This record gives sequence, C-alpha cells and structure tokens, in this order.
Amino acid sequence: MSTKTRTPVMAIRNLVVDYVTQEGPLRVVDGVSLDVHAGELLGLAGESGSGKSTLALAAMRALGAPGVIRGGEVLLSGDNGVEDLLRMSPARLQEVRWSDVAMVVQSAMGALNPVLKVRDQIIDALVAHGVPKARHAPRVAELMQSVSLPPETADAYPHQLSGGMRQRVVIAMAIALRPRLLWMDEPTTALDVIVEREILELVAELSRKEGFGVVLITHDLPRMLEVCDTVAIMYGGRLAELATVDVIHRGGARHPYTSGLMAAFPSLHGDESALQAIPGDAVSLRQPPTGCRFHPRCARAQASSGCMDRTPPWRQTNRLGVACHRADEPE
Amino acid sequence: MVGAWLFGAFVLLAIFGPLFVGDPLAYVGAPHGSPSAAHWFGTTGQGQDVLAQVVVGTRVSLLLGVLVGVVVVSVGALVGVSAALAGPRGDRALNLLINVFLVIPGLPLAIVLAAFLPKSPWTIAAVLMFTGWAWNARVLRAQAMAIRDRDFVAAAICAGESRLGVLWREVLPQLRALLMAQFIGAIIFAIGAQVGLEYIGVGDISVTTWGTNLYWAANDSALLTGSWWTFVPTGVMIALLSFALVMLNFGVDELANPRLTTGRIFDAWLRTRNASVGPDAATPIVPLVQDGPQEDARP
Amino acid sequence: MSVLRFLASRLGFYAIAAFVALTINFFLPRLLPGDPATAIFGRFQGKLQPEALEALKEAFGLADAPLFEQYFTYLGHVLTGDFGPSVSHFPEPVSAVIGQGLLWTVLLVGLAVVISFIIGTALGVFAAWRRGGRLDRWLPPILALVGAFPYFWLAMLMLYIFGFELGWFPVRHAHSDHLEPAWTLTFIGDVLAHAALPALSVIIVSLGGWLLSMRNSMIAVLGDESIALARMKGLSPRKVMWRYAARNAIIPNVTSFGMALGFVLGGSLLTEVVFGYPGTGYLMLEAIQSQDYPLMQGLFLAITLAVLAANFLVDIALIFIDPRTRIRR
Amino acid sequence: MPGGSHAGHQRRRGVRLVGLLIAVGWSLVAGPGCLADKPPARSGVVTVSHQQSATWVRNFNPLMPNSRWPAAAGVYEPMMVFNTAKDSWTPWLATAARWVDDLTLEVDIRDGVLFSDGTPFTAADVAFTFGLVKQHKALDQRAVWSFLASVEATSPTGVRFVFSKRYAPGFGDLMEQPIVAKHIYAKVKDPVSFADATPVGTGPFTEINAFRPQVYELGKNPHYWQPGKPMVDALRLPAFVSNDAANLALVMGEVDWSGNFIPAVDRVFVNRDPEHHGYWFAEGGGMVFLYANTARGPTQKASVRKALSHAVNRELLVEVAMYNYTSPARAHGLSETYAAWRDPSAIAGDADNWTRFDPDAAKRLLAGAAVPADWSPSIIVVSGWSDWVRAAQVVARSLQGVGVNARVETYEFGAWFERVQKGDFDLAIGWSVEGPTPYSFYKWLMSAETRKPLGETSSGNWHRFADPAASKLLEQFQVTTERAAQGELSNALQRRFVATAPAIPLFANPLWGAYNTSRIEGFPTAADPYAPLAPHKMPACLLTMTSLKPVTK
Repeated sequence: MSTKTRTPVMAIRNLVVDYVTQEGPLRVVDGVSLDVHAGELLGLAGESGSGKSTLALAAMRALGAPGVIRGGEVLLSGDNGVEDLLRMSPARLQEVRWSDVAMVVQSAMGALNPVLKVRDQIIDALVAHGVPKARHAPRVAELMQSVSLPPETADAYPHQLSGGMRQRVVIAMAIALRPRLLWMDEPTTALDVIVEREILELVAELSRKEGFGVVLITHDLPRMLEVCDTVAIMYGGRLAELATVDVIHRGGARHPYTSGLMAAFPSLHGDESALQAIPGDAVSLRQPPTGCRFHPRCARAQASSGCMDRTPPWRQTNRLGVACHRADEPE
Repeated sequence: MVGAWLFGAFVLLAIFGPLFVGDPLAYVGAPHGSPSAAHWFGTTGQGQDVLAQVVVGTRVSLLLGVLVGVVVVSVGALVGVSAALAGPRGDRALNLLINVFLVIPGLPLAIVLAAFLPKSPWTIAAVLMFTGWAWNARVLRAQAMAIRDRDFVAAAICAGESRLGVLWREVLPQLRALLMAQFIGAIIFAIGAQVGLEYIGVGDISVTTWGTNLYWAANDSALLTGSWWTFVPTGVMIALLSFALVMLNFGVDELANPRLTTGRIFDAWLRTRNASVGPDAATPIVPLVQDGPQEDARP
Repeated sequence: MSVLRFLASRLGFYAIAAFVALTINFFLPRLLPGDPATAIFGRFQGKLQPEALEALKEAFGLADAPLFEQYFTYLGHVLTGDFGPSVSHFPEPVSAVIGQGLLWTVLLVGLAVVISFIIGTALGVFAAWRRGGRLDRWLPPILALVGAFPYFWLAMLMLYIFGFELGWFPVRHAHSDHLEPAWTLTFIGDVLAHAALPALSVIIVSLGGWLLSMRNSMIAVLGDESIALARMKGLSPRKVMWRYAARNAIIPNVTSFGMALGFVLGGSLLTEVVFGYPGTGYLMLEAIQSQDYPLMQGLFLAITLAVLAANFLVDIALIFIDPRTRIRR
Repeated sequence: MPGGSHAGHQRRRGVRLVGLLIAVGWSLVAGPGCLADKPPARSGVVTVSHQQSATWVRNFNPLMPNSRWPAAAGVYEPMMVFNTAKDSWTPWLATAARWVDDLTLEVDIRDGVLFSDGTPFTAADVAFTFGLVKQHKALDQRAVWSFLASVEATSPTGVRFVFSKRYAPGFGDLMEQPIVAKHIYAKVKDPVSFADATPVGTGPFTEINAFRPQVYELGKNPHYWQPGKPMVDALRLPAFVSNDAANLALVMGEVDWSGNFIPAVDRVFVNRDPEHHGYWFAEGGGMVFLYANTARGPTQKASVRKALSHAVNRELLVEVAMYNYTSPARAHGLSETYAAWRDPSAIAGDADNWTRFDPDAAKRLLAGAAVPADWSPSIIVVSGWSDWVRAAQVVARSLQGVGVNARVETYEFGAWFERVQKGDFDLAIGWSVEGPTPYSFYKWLMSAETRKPLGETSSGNWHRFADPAASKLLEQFQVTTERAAQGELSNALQRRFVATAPAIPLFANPLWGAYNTSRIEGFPTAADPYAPLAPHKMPACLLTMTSLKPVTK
C-alpha cells in the first residue's frame, strides 16, 4: 500500500506544542513529524495523554487555551502548491480549513449547534467558502446520500437524531467541501460497537471514493488495524513508531510500546484499562523521564544503549520509522 | 482579595464601630450641617451625627443580612438537596414548590407581608427568609442531582446508607463552595431588600439601620436642601458592602472553578510574549527562543 | 403539537403558582394582630351600609363562616376580579385603581428590563468573546459596584442631579400635567422623557447582572466543540460569535430573565416611589401608608399575575429560540 | 426562524445594536435639555400647591366634612370672610349684618350676584343652604343648628337668623358657611354623597377646564360679581404626593403659590431667584399639639401629660423640626394669634410651667403616677408632612430620655385623620381648632360638649377631654359679647388649661405661604398683609384669589 512516490497531502514537520500552566509551559507534543497521502487511512494511536488529539487540533490550529504552538510546520499541498498552515494569514487559514482539510471531532452531539437545523449548519460552511447559493440544496442532498442518511434528515435539529445519525451528519459536514484530508478525532467513542463499525466502514469507503486522506485517532487499536493502511503510535508526546498495518499484523512492530499495545488487546475490542498490561504508569509530562520516555516501563531498556539518558532518534526506513535505541537489536 | 479585606473591615466596623461613635439619635448639632471636623459626615435633617448613624446602621443591617443569609441558604439547601434525594415523586413536589416560590415576585410579597405584620427589624428578617430561599433551593437541587448521579454516591446509596447519612457525608461536602457563594449572594439580597423595605416605611423607623437612615434622609428633604451627606454615605456603604461581597464571590468562584484561573494564566503568559489569541481563535504560535534565556520549565 | 403540550404544561404550572399566590393572599389578613376584619374594614365604617360591609367581609373571607367556606367565597370573588372598593380611593373599586397603575408599571419596567437585558446581554457577549480584554476586565467589576447600589438610592441621586440640579428631565409623574393623554408624537415623547430617568436607574443597576450571567454562559458555550468546529468550518468570527455562541448561550439567560422579572419589578417599585411615577409601586406605598389592605392585596395579586404572564411570554420566546422546546419534550 | 441567514444579516444586526446604544447614550448626554416639565407659557394661570395628595378625586361638594380647597372658598363663597391677618371681617356675599336683639341676627345679602350659570343669587339660596345643613347633620360642619332656631329669607336681599340660645361665637360660624345654589342642590337626592362634579357657584373660579387624577384646572366664573375680577384666568392644581415633591416643583419654578412647609427656606427657595421668590410664614397657624389620649392608658392622668410635656425640649424641637420658623409653646397653649388674650399670670408657679424642659421633673411625675415601665406609646403622624414627622421623632426621642419607650408611626393623611377622629391613638401630633377668639380654641380642647366616646368620629377634641369648670366658663363665653368680659373668661380658661393640661402644646404653627412673582403678582406679604398668604387659609384665601394678577411685561 505504499504511496511514497507522491507528495503527501499534509506533512507535519517537528511540531512542538505546549500547554501553559501555572508552573510554566508543559510540552505535550514534542517534535512530531508525520506525512499523510491522498486516499490513505492513517491510524494515530496511543494512551490518553499521549498527545494525539492535541496533535490533531494543533495541526488544524484549532487547539484552544491553554495550548500554544512552539514550532514546526504543517505543510499542506493544494492548488496553490505547498503552504505552511502555521504561517498563514488569518484570512487564508479561514479559506483553507474545511475546503482543504477538515475535521470530525470527538462528540458529535457537542459538535453540532443545537439551535440550527442540520441543513443550515452545512450551508453555513458552504456559504463561508463561497459556494453559490444554487448549489446549496443539491449539495446537502448529495451529502445526506453519501453518508447514507434519508434526505429529510437535513431538516432535523441535532437533538432529534440518534448518535449514529449525528456522527454521519458530522462526517457529511466535514466532507461538504471535498477536503483533501480529514482528521477524525476519536469519532466513535460515544457509539456502540455496531454503529462504530458502520461509521468507520463508511469513512473508509468515502475515502476510497473521494480520494481524501484520513487521520483516524482512536485508542481502539484492533478496530484501527481493521480499517487503516498505516498506523502511527504516539507515546509521551512523541512519535514512537510508524508502521503499515500489514507489518504490525505480521508481528513486525519494532517499538516495544507498539508490541505492548498489541499484546494488550487480546480480543477485537477492549478498553483503556486493558493497557495496564504494560507495567508502570503512563508518562508524566510534568516530570518526563530522561532519555527514552518509555524506558521506565520498557522491559528492553538498558543503560548501555542510552535508553536512560539519550532521546532516541527517529529511524526512517522508506516511509516507515521508529524511535527506539534498541529497535534493530535482537531481543 | 479586595472583597475579603473589605468585608472583614465591615464586620469589624459592625462589631466595634458603635463603641467609638456617639448615640446615633442624639441631637448634637444644627440640622443639615455639612461635613465638618466635629461631624465628619455632617448632620442629618434633625441634627444627628450622620457618621454615628452610618456606623450603628452597619451593625443592624449586617447582622440582619448575615442572619437572613444563613437561614435562606440553609432552607434552600434543605429543600433543594431533599428534592434531589427524595425520589421522583418527592422531587416533583418539592421542585414545584421551589418553582412556585421563584415565580411569585418576592419583593412585592415581602412589602405586603411586612405591612401586615408588626413593625420591627425581625419582622423584616422573617419576611425576607420566607420570600428568599427558593433561588438557592433551585440551584442546590440541580447541583445535588449532579452529585447524586456520580458513582460514589450511587454506591453509598446501594450500600444501604440512609439518605440522611448520604446527605451529610457525601453530598453536602461537595456543595461547600456553592453554599459559600450562595450565602454571600443571600447577604447581598437580604441587605438590599431590607434597605428597600425600610426606605418605603414598612420597617420600624425608630431603629437605626441603613434603611431607616435613607428613610429619614428622604423625609428630611435631603434632595431639596442639597444635603447629599445625609444619604450618600449610607448608600455608598451599602454599595461597598455588596461590592465586597460580589468580589468575594468572584474569589470563591475561582477557588471552586480552577478552569477560570487557567484561562487567566494563559492570557498573562501570552501577553508577556507579546502574543494573544486573535478573533479567529486560532492557536497562538510562540516560537521557542533558541538562544534567548531558558524560559521554559523543561529543557 | 408538542409545542401545545409544552405551553399547556407551563400554563398548568402558572395556574398552580397563581393559586398559591391567591392562597397566601387569603391568609395575609390573618397575620394582622387582633381582629383582622376590624383592622381592614374599620375605615369603611360610616362610609358603607352595614349590609355592604358584611358582603365585603365575606368577599375577603373574613365573615364568621368556617375557614374553608370563607376560602371558597374568597376564591370566587377574586376569580371575577372583585377585590372590593379601595379604602383610600373610596369609592373606586380596587381593580380600577390597579388597572391604571399596572399600565404605567408595565410600560416603565418593560422598557427598562428589555433595554437592560439587550444591552447587558450584548455586553456579556462581547466581554466573553474578548476574554481578558479591556471590556472584560473592567466592565464586570464596575457594573458590580454600580449594581450594588439600591435601585431607589441611585434613583434619588439621578433625580437630584439630572432632574433637580441640571433640570434635564422631569422629576415626577408619568407625563406632563398639561398634556392630555393621546396618541400624539408630543405625548409619546413626553411619556418617554418622564420614563427616562426612572428607567435609566433600573437599567444601570440591573445591567451588571445580565452582563455577568451572559458572560459566564457564553464562556461555557465558547468552550464547546461546536464552537471549535464552527471556527474550523471557516465561518467569520462574527458569525461564530452570534449564530453559534450567543444563540446558545442566551437560552439559560432567557430562562432566568423570566425569573428575574419579579426581582427587577420589586426594585422598580421603589424607583416609582422616588419619581412619583404613578405605577403599582407608588400605589403600593400609598396603600401601605393609608393602611388600604384591600388595595395592597389586590396589588400583590396583580403584580404576581403580571409576572406570571411575563414568564409565559418568556416561555413562548423560548419556543422560538430553542428548538428543543419545540420538538420532543 | 434561523433559516439560511448569512453574514450580512448578522452584521446588520450588530450595526443596529450599536445604533441603539448610541441612541440611548445620545438621549442621556445631549438630547434632553428641553424635556423638563415646565408649565405651558399661558399667562394668567396660577399654579397652586396647597395640600398633598397622590391623586385628585373629582368632588366639589363644599358641604362635605372632607371637602377640598378650593371648593369651600373659591368655587363657593361664604357671606363674610374673616381676615386673620387684619383681625377683621370683610363682607362678601353679605354686605352687612346686625343684631336685632340677643337672639336675632339680620343679614343684608349682596344684590346683583349671579351664579356661574347665570342664575341670580338671592337670600333664598342662603336660607336653602342652612335648611339643607339642618336636614343632613353630616353636612353641618360648624354645628350651626346647635344654636340656631330658624333661618328665613325675609326678602331677596335679607336673611333673618333666629338663635335658640345666646351664642356670640355663632356669628363666625354662620358667616363662614359656604352657600350653595338652591336650584342645583334642591334636585340632589343625597347631598351627603353628592360629588358635585360640575359645580355651579358664586365664587371667582367655578369652571372646570380640565380634571385628571394628576392635575385639575379651575377657570374663572364668567359672571363673577366683583367687576374685573378675578384678574387671572384659572387656578391650576397639580397633585403632589409629599412636601418634597411640592417644594421641588416650587423651587423649579413650576408653582406660583404654595402653602407648604419649606426647609431652610432662604437657602432652598429664596436664594434661587431672590427677585421673584418670596415667602411669609406668619405665626397664625394655630398651635401644634401633642395630643395624649385622655380616655385610655396612662395619659388619662394630668400628671402624666405634664410629665410628657416636661420631657420635651421645645427649643430643640423648634430648631430641628421647624428651622426656627416659630417659637416654643407656653403652658396656656395660646399662639401669637391670640397675643392680646394671653394672661401672663396664668402660668404663675413652677408647677404651672409644664412646658419647661425638665427631664427630672418628668421622671418624678411619671414615678408618682405609677406609669408601667413597659409602656410604649406610639406617636402617630401624617407621613409626608416632613416637619411634623421630624417633630414626632424629636418628641419620641425626648420621651425615651425619661424612660417612656415612645415610637413614631406614620400614616397617610386619610388613615391618620381617621385614627385621630376616632380617638384610636396613644399620642398624636395634630393641629388646633382656631377662631377669632380663644373660645373655639379652648372649646375643642376642654369642653364636655365636644367630647365624644372613643371610636366615634369627632371633628375635634380628639384626645377626649372634658373639664367641668372649663365647660362652664365656655358656656358663659357663648353669651358674652363684650371684649373685657371675654378677656376675663379667657384668662380663667387659660388657668384651667394650665391646671389640667388637656393636650400638650409644642409650638405655634406658622401659616406656610410662598410665592413666585415671575408670572403672577399681587401676593400678600408681611409688608402688605391685606390677607394671609397661606392658600389653605379658608375662606381668607378668597381675598388673595381675587387680588392676584398676571405679570404685565
């Protein structure tokens, strides 16, 4: 499934994000680089607090207080060539977001404006991006159809819809302007298993049909492995490993954390508590361990490799990579 | 913090102030005397010392405010929390009671009640207690319901603890900050309402309170004679006390609600770096200064 | 249809509230020390025939019948709007005396509350929008300080400065004495000029409350994902502010608008007294000073019913503002 | 509702909001310079403030006990007017009166007087009025039928009054009775409750130009009998709820003629426009009493009443409550009005001088009378009569100083008056009943004839006091016409008053009168006392009404 030859739709380079706290800034995302290609479904996984949602919001420049971007680039390739989303004028940012890159946020209920009809919320986006009025109604109908909702759903208020329907509405809204990239930040947490599967399959299908790249954030690793092409694993604000689903399925994970995560999901689904299979507590961002952030919990960590005192470098092979001192050492 | 200091000053004034001023009703000078060395706030239309009246008035008004505050919040808590814990039928009944009292205009009812009852500051207090509890009950009911639905309380109820025990041990401690805020709000309400009732003359005009001070100022033609000093000090005291309480409430709010603090710290941090969140609310970008002083907590 | 059901349930609630108010009203005279009938109707002696006096006592439920029987007689009379004659305005019936006053109060308080709500809410929107901005940092404490003054005290001060010393505004009554009430521009302007100071004093005092509650509600809404999404959608800040944030944040504020009406109304009663504005507050004072208990009770009921009606209007407004009340409730 | 509105719509809404804010701000800052309630620029309309009332009731029946000025003297008129300023009678609807014998008074009625509807006024109207009053006791305010035997019109210009007993003071009562029109009142079924909404009278102002609860206007009588008079077109009477409201209007130039207490009058009123603003607070307003109920409670005892009197510091009272406009009362209760009648020897010893401020004496007397320690009388006073409310407060304070826990209670006038008339009070601040001689003054203070039981409405002697000796003296006074003999009786009455302390005199009430000559002139002043200035001084106000004229520029 390699798409290495083309320029990525979006390339995140060395993104650094802090949360400002009473004691000073706290690094939540620390130098993450990531490429997403057209038509690709990239899964972004990690424990709570690993920085995956922060990464997504910061890449959209939609991270609210107390988040602040401290450096890096978010390169977006579009009709105007490659542009850095972090250095855009507010006007250009307003243009680019949603038409080039859109997002499906965590809670579909919270994402929708309760006092506006679904139709109006979609049309608001169309209007903001200069879609002529004549196109509004047909486009809404198209969108409803493409997310498999009856057309009259457009004239409902959010509270009249079920959770699954709402999520479809949010997806319809997100693809309204045919973006090249879609961030999906835990889009199915509030849904039951069956609906979750339906939604994810819908997204995969849409992505194939419309050709947009997707970054799917979830902590449900098994589900991710079912739908995605590529998987990125974050730990403690850093990228730990980037691997294809095939590789991982074959047991070819190179980072001990990835292996641990895999081991933590014996069945097709589970929840975060199962992660306790990895010994130790999640990393503290306030006092992160020196060296490799995973080392206190890592069975393979050893001082001689520099696990305790050196930040492991990113080792890239083709499009894939890993950040582990001992990645290529035998067990 | 301004609020706490100011309120503390009022309490001290109420307790000790009257010891340092003379009899507030004694005739000590010419009527409508403007402020002077002998009478710092001037004299009333009856030649009484305005300062003494303001200080002595503080005692009664503050005492009454605190008393009404305590009772009103207690009754509100009792009814509100009972409603939350009473089960659906009891809740419906109590909620109806709360809403009915909320929607019946309190001050007109207080005026009529006070007019029917014998005149005294205690009548006013009783009337305000009767008309003032519903708002607290409503807010506390909502909060108590939210707490009730949390796991640990549900667990306690499942474990067979009595409702009263649950109330005491699990629910009330959670409501502490809110109760405090309500208490402060209730004092403001009580003082404002008391002053209003006494101003129109349903109180006992022989007792020196802030309300009767204003009643006499109006009766003694303060406006016509330009004797602003007969009503400005009392009004300013009322406003200052309420203001102190409002500020105190802001403080309590911030203690109870750490998110408010977070936002403030963030804004301040951005300001020191000449950055801010624009009207588009896009995430601010503050590049790390490579060769500048090490500003961040973490290397 | 569920709109109708919603309105019906609200009406039911107001009916209960009105009923409670009526009942309180029934028991009020019984709070009077001594014989309530004598206290209330003593002043009619000599003015009314003994039979008329008996009928009046019965209407107020103060005859010698058993309590619950008195109560039903009383309810019957009140339901037909019969509060008996006013003592201080004898022989005018209480209902006629109140009618006039209520009109002026509704005008004054309506004007003041609506203006104060609109301005306060708008300021709250701006303050929350520019969180920590100059408006947000200075306005709430300043308005809190201003709002801490009693309504009537500020009214006195304004009367003194703008009415008396500067002479910019009239100092009493609802319209100039020399004008006949009529639907002319002169008269309407005159009425507005007379309402300006009292309304302004109510507006200034109540502004801070609206601002604060709208600001807090707005801040909560601004933290919602829907706002982040609206921004990402590329909507203009203005549209996000009004159509996505304020439209939602105002809902709890409208609900408390109804609740606050009773309070603001109470405060404005005192304002009326200061300005000699011939509304219910002024009548209430007159009733108190002349011990006109029938008028007092009638006023209390009238004010309560007015507040209930206003709350019902708020409910209807909510139907338009919040679709959740319209459908499925 | 929400629909597909777009950004432009939102912007417009914002603009509208800003516009509203600016509009409000504008009206606050710049606009309202012309908004104050100035009376219309009509010459010859006299705006009068004579009493406090929240609203006016359209009632011009001059015979009712609560008939309002100017019904009794303005719309209607009496036969003669007593001018307290000059201590003399001015013939009005009558031209002359003479005693034919001890019991017969003949009055010459003025010829050529017309009612405002053009009907001639004759002696028949006079006879009819007295007949009406006889028929309806409730209308007999002066109790004339207590001494009258008959009234008859002997000719169109002659009326003969026959007395049932010798009663000299009756002359004044008869002369000051307002006379109504026979051709109107004869048709009225129940004159007691007749509101007379559109009156027909002989007075200078009879036409109701406008009547609203806030204000009414009386236009001049087209047929007034005094040629060229009245010189002003109308009287305008706004309803002022309190002294303050009335004074505010006066100070702001909205009122031409006022009869209200004005605090610090020189500073508050005169200095604002010394050229046009003036006042004359003549000490002719009778005595202000602290009435102690002599029919119930500890105040039944004279010693308690004297004790209360001793407790009051009248110098302070006059300063605090009255801005020194008047002087403290003496134990005989007689004000400046009766200066010629005062007997210095009436207050001989220390015991007699119970208006002296002496808290110790007060305490002694209270202890001697075994007044219960928990006695807490209330002093009732009219709310809005700020001078009296203040006086009540000073008195309450003084009483507290001697251990009597007195409290002030204020009532609207109607409620207060009712309580006072029915004797339903412990202590009350009230006025005295005045007449040309101390006769009526003392009669309403100590005569058994005027005393009614508690609970019954009484137009005087509210404290319910009767002294047999004084009653006898008063009976002698009734039949005495000679000034010297009257003086003797008066002196004896003064001694009775001092001995029994029926009521506690506080201070003489000035006759409140103030004027603004920027539109209207011709007001009486201390320098030109052709009449009392106070508009509520009935019927002497007729003298002023008919002398006012518009300022000619």
